[in-house]
Amino acid sequence: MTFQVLLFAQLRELAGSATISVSANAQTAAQLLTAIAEQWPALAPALASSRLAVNQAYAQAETAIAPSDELALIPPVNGG
Amino acid sequence: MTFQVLLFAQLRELAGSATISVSANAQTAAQLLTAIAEQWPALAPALASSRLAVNQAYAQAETAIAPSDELALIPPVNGG
Amino acid sequence: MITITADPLDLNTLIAAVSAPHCGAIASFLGVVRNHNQGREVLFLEYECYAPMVNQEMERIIAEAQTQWPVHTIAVAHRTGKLLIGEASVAIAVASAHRHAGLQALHYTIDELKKRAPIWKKETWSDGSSWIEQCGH
Amino acid sequence: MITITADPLDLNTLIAAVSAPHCGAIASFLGVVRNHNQGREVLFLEYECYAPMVNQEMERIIAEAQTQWPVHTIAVAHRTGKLLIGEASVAIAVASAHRHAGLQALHYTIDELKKRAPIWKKETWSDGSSWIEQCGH
Repeated sequence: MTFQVLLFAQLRELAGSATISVSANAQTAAQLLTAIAEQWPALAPALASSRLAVNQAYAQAETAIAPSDELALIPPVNGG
Repeated sequence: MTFQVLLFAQLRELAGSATISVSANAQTAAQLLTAIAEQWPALAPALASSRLAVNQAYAQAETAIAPSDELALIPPVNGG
Repeated sequence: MITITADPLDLNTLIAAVSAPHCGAIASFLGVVRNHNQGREVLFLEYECYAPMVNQEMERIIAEAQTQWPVHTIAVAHRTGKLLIGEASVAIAVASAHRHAGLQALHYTIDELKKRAPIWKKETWSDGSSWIEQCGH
Repeated sequence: MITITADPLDLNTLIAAVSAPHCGAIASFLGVVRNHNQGREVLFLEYECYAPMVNQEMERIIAEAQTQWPVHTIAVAHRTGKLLIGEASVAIAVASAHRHAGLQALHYTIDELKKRAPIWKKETWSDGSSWIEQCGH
């Protein structure tokens, strides 16, 4: 399965792109994060402090994912 | 000694005046309040819930007063 | 900065007065005349105050807030005279480097103003009028 | 009511949007770009956000605030793009019948926005630039 993942801020700059593709047999947020770490080593400086969002809500490790979901990596936020 | 005392809100309406004169041998805020109660019975409905201010600050019972002080009776406040 | 005025209040004027380049947070409060109070329909309010003591007491309250929390400037404006529903009776703006200090100082300033500032309001309803005691909210 | 915009924020617009005849208190907050942060002189900031999720997350935060305190309406506006010193990055207004609920809901809303809304700021100083982690203030 191929997942499209949105990137922002320092993650976007590290990848040089606002979206990455990840090919993985991932069923959960945690599995997808593991695949991202393997396939996108450039993201390493910020990946450990980032969270996955699934359909515009923060995911837990066991949150189920599918390629049709809107997936995003959220580095530490700093709005306001 | 004669003291001039400023009145506000319901106290002013009860007295029909924004200032009252009180003749008393009063040395403290508590003594002046006793004299006001005796000489201005019209104020009775609101006097017990009112505080004396001396020179624009709330007085304690033992706060010293003189006829030259700016004296005011402060009924329950309700600003904001 | 304390203002007592019969003119309409403008929160932006207070915010501009307290703003400073090192202040990242501006917390503010507007008290507005409601259309009912304690179950009765309010037509309008009249505010009366002992102006020089309001100034003194608010200076004390602001100094207390500035002692308790690291805030830069606190501005307070209170209106007097007749106010209609929806008009602002009080406006407060607090500028601080960080938000927690400003929000806490704001809360303290409005609470103490309500307890201590010599200001009185008389409510007029469809069936009468009265000086109002605080409802405790 | 949630607004994400590249245009300057206007607190009065938010206050007008939340006001209602039964609301006696309007608590509001402005976050403003400071001239320094963590010891360095800031020239300007750039805000980036994940707009649809900001909307969703702020809707959740507002619903949580309205569950915890009796408040009427909460409006939030956040600016994106390049901001100069003194410009407002975030504006929040809360209308309530009584002030304690509004002030507490305001404090909760800005705190949770800072923790959870997917918004990032990049600071540019005289000698470089970086995405900023929260300083905890």
